[in-house]
Amino acid sequence: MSDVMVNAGSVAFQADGSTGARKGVQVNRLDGGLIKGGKPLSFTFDGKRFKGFEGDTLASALLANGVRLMGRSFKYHRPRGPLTSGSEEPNALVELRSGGRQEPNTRATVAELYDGLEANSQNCWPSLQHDFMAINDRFSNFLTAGFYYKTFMWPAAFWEKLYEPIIRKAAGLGSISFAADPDAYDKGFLHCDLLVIGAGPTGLMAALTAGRAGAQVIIADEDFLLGGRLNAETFGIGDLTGAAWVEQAQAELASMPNVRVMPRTTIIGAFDHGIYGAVERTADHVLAPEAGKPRQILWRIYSKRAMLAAGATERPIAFENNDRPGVMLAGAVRAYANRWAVTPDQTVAVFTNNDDGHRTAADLIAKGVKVTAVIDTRADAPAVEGAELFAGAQVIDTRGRLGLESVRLRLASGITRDVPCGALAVSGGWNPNVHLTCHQRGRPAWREDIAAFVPAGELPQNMAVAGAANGDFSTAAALRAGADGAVAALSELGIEAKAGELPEAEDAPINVTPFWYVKEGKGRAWLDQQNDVTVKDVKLAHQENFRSVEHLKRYTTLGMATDQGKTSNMGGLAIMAELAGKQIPEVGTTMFRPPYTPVSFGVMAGRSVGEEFRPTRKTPSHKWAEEQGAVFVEVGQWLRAQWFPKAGETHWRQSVDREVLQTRNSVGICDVTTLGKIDVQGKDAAEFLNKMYANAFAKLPVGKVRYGLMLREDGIAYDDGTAARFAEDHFVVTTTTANAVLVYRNMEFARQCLFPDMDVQLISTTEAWAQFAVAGPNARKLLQKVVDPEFDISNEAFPFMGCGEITVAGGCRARLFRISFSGELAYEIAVPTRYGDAMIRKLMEAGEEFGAVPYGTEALGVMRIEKGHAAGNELNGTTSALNLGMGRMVSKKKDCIGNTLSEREGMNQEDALKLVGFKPVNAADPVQAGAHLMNANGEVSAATDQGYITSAAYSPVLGCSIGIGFLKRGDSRKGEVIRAVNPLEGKEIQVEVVSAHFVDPEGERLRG
Amino acid sequence: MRYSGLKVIKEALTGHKGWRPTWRDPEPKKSYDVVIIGGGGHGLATAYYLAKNHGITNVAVIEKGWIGGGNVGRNTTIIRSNYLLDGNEPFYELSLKLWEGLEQDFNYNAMVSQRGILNLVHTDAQRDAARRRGNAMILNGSDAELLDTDGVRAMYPFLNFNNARFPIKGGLLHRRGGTVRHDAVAWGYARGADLRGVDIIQNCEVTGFKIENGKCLGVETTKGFIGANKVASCVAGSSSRVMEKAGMRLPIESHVLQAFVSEGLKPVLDGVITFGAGHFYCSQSDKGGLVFGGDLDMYNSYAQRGNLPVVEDVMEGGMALIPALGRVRMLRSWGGIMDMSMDGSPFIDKTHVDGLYFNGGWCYGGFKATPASGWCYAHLLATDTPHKVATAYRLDRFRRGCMIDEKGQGAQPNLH
Amino acid sequence: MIINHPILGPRDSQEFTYLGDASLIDRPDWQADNAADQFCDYLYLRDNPAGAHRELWFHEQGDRSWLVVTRNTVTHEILNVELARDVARARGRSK
Amino acid sequence: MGKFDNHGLKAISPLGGHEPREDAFAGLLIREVTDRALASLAARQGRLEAVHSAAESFLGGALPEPVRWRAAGEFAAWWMGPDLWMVSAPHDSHELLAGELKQALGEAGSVVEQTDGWCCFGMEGARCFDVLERLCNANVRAGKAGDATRTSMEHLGVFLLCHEPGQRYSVIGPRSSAGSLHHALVSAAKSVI
Repeated sequence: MSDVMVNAGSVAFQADGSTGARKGVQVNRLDGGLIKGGKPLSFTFDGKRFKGFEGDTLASALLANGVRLMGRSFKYHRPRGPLTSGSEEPNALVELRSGGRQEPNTRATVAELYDGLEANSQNCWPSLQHDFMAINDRFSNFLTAGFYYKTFMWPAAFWEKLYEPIIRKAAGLGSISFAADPDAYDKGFLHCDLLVIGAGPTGLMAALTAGRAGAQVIIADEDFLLGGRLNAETFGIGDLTGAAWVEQAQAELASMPNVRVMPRTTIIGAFDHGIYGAVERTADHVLAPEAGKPRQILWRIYSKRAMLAAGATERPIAFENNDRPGVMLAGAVRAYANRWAVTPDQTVAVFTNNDDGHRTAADLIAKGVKVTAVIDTRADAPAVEGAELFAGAQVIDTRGRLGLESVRLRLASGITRDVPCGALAVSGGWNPNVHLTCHQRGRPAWREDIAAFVPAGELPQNMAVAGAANGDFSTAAALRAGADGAVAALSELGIEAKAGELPEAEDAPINVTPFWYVKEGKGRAWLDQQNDVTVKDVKLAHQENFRSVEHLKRYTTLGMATDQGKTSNMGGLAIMAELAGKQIPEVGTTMFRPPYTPVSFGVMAGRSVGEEFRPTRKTPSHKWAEEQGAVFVEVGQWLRAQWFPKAGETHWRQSVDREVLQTRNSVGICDVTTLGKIDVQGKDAAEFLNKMYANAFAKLPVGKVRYGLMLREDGIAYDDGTAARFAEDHFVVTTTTANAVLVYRNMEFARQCLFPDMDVQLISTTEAWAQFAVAGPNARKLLQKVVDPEFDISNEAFPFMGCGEITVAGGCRARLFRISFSGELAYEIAVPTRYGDAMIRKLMEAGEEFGAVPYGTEALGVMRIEKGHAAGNELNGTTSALNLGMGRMVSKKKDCIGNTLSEREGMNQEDALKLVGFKPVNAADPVQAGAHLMNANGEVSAATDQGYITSAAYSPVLGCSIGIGFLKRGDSRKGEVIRAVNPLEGKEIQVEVVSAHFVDPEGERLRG
Repeated sequence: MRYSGLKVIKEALTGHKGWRPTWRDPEPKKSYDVVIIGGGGHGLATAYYLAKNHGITNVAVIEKGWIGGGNVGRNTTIIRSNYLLDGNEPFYELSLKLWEGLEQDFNYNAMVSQRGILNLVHTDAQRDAARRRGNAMILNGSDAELLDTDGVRAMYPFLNFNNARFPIKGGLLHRRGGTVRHDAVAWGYARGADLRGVDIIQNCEVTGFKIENGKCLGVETTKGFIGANKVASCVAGSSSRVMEKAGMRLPIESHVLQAFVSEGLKPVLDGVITFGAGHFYCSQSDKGGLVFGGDLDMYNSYAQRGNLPVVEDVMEGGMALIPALGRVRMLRSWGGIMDMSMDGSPFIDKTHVDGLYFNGGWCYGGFKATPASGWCYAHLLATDTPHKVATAYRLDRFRRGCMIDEKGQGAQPNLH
Repeated sequence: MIINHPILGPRDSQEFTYLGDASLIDRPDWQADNAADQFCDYLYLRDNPAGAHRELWFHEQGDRSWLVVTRNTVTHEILNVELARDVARARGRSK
Repeated sequence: MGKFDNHGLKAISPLGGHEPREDAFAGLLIREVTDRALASLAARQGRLEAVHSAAESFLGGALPEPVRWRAAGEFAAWWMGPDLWMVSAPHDSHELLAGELKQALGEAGSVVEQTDGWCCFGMEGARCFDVLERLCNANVRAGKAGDATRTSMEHLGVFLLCHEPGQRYSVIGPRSSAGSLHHALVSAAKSVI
């Protein structure tokens, strides 16, 4: 009793986590540690200023300043302090930084302290100390696992209107600022013989062994300090302290050019065939990255062999009110004391079921911290010096509002006893970090002697596991496993390595006796501290038959918090096993999936952000078009001029109408480089194209171009273009802009897989030639000024659908095609791309006397609709040659891709859709693409749907809006008036079914 | 036992002793009228509607593992009725209508939440296609609105309107679309079916069919032979594996689709956004996690996991659309096995074997289809005629040339 | 995944474009009596095995070779990689 | 950039300038290269031997093996795929390289002008490894002089030719995306240096 009195003062002093802060002193900073001599740093938490040292984490610095309260839990908003000193932390989550750099849910236990660090508590209001939502804790009995599945159902409308908005507001943890992240991120690729995951004693020994053998080695650790537990323990290696040995090892590794040491680097996932994802935090430990330098880097590591040396994670014991700030894992308390020279409080008690817990007591005592009790669940617990031991005892409850004040024990004798303490160091044993072994097909196996799961089953290809991650917990065992593991891995690669002499190190067993939770007490005992999952919840899940591990997890949310259950899954599993009367291994484990710890969107995106999200392809005339003030549009990856506004034009339609009319009345020029171009050569080139196109090409004369339609094997039309024959064994094929890659891929498939003995060679030349359409009645006159005189391009010498190789501008090689998309007398002329910019300038100059205009994709679209040419909107992947009105083009006399299946009955019904044109009955009505077609009378419904309009535009030539599209039996309904309905935008107009060839249906102009 | 707020309060005050198993774990009987293979969403829904709509309760649902462990528990929880083609839209509209009354119907709160789904549009051609689709939706009794850039900005001002590689030109908004707590759907149907007498048999794998002169008599399982008048396969993801035991080859490939969830965040996204140009879609769960996904991994796979390139591709899309996500962390990824069919549309049909029925080929549209799939499959099983909104989902449609190809990609499953 | 290209050695599968079952090489004869049925089976039906699967990959970001990769669809282990052109010839395809 | 406007048309570089672009960093120079003419050379069916011998006499050196490139005098060639090579020569003296090559090969090979299908960036300096490992998955640190690797950088397919490991490389990508490729190289350099 007197104990309590004596300590009441110190407890009160600690109770409000910020008292120390106000005094501005690091009340809980001890001597020694690895940060001694570290540069002093200043930082703020919830606006209060604190001091810490270089080498601190936010958590260690706050603890040093007497701050235990760092967060609130998800559901009940219970006060929480750090449970751990590592990345498995469930409780101490804060919002780090502010503005575009605000970073929610950051674990204070791994946030490296830097000068000027700004952190704020999250998921609490109005303040961390006084959180309104803590009211939930009062109603916890109603808010048990899955309660929400059983209520909020009446009245139905209330879910979205009332219940859900409240739940959504209350839910979530941290918040984002909604400002764009100002930092840069990067990606990279690394290759190695051996990837060592984790730089504790095991990993370091493995890296040394492999490095000395000359192998290419990468060793990565999530911590900013190499050494793993060696930094947290007092025992040495050989005649050095653990930390000194680490320094020595690190120095040797640094001296090896074949070894890459990567601190602050988390291996996030084990992917197929030895590929690992790694996130390196290059600038999270500074205020802001240098300009241009990345905040984080995603590395894709290609490894021939990998060794998982990720150590182990300590697990807690569940007991009533085991979640108060100050209740921590014993190994973490030890780490804070030995590495960071910090104790969570001046009085500490220890609760353990294994010898490891005793180390915490011993180390704290050695540092002058008062250890008020060592509570060991084992009746045969070893003796302790300098602290009272309660063997066979249990902690049955705790006290303290915002921080631990005392714990209540049930002694072996059966009597209870209150022990004052501002911190309780709990150890329930250690779980090997098997996570990465499970990312593919590994399924851990139970090892009784350490009461934990160890890696088993099919590990990722070429991965081995060593040290604590494999259940070998002693330092000596770790060193040995690291060395031997490296030797074994390298020998598989034919690299000889030697384990060599290993230094002396502690080799003590941990003697754990499984103890999962204290059965006594009616209150709540926490398993998952972040999601507020208690022992009671697991029992309820069992009662309601959510008994498989996955059901347990999904029903209670156990292990689904930001820590992915690293400290909680095991306890839940053990309790479920007990309730089901099974052994733990029979219950199984939940799947561990990537990432090992959460990774930012930013780093996964790397440099592919904003305008650089995907590459941009520019046409040869881009620079010139910019000078003309062209408006550009994305067409796939291409940027194309959409129209060329002239001074005084206030609406895009004015520009487009002008471009169309001037082209049809005189001449216009358009950059059509984006069309795919494939060069096809070989003795069988013609026969090959016969297979590729639905129509015949074998007999196409040299010097001629032919329109071609390509089908998929299922008989659907998927691309069209032209093929120009330059020689018996040489064609140049064009594809649509969108399908250039696909057509090339399909041609290679046919060439290599279907007709492997055909003599045909393919290569893309899309980018090699700058190609311009010159269209309009004056097209020839214009070109005659540019084409070198020795080439006769008169109608007789160079008729419609002719092609040839010529020269322009005094000797520049070029290709001329007399083809027309606009329906006018038109040519396409191609020059090597580097001359494209000069060529468009030359063409415009030559066209001046005719008032030549450049036209963009809009005018191009208008003119092709006026001519009824099918394009992307018509070749939409569901339309056949028959639908397009090209049924007769599909040759039945030869084999070609798609002709057999195009004959299926479903694709040849008499009411099939046919491509036709539409004119508004009232010329003022706009025809809209996407409108559906209905008969003149009768209901408007899906059942009476007659088809749809695919493309529409205002035709300045016809002076009204026009459209083309697919109509049932369309070809036989010319002249019929039907309705184009657009309920989406509340529009309905009458249209007349007409031929899709609005302009020059006989095609006299293009032959002229 | 009926669930209600009152019941929750009563149990809270009496130590939660009254809660009973959500479903029983019976031993299988010798035979049933109908044996449904697969305890996923569709299988459990089928059992539920067989009992509720058709009074057929002598039914077993046999599940290889634990119920709801397949795609119903591995999806991004989106529900919608925004299809284009006649063969599909009436079916998905029925499904959405069923979702709208589901919780009151099976007395389980699956958190059906119609906060809207927005398909972004980036080009004029996409707007034309969106208009055609939106009109098809309305003509089929669904809802749709066509938004311009400002309309999208008003809903989600934090999307990238400044330096986007593919500028947002508008979007097709489907207000009745939304999300559902996926696991609860399986549990709710299981509970509803169980209460009506259906046997749910977990950890029982089908090892073969007993087929004699063209008639299916039952299934061989790891718990012995179970006789049945009708056997209904409903194992999307494993369809080929199961039907192969009946000697069938299917127009289906199995592909892996990854999905992701971020750490919990205070409200960011109210509805669902799909960013076609960047292969990214995203919503936010009631718990606060951003639930997002993108493309298939593209190769055939039965492994419920994917690889890094697609993870990067998806999150690149996320950053391209919402630059404010830079510091948000992805917490967990998982993979589901998709029955990718040859035209991207499903099958609910009899097979050439008398008494053997098939439901599958859901691609990644299976979750939203759950109620209608169960409804129509139950109708087919009970009446031996296809339900009127599912008449197109026949296995012989490719032979007939009657594909239902929403995306127009042809016979390449991984592109649907 | 890593695909061990017969000419180039190990390459990241990200450089490749996937098509599907290698049976797509066996395009039927258009003049066969039951050509329509053969083409339907060819184009639409799949074994879709859980286990070894012969499949077509195109090295689009590489040397433009079509490969036949034999891969286990359950473990993703790659058992064999061949040039599709060689496979096609071995299966009797010519012109 | 060379004098390849031997007619009325003045050329511009892939990045759109009249002079090649240069970006200098400590230990790395990124230089736009515009003075090479390119032509692809594919062997006709069954004519591989003929192509090899004809090419050898034309180039003054044998065609390279898979994944390799080789320079012989003013000519150079790299392997692009089975029975397929890219040949390069100085643009000033060989603007019509494709024609010359076709002359030399006749019926044995298919030749296609590729000069302007590509853009090329030279990378020179001690930081090549550090920058390249941020850009592509090729194992550059294990590379040898004469390697010609097809790989991708920032979603773009490129050829990476190694002149001197760690010191000198050519990155050859699609011409229309020169700007994006250049941006990738420069931002990777900034990120490292």
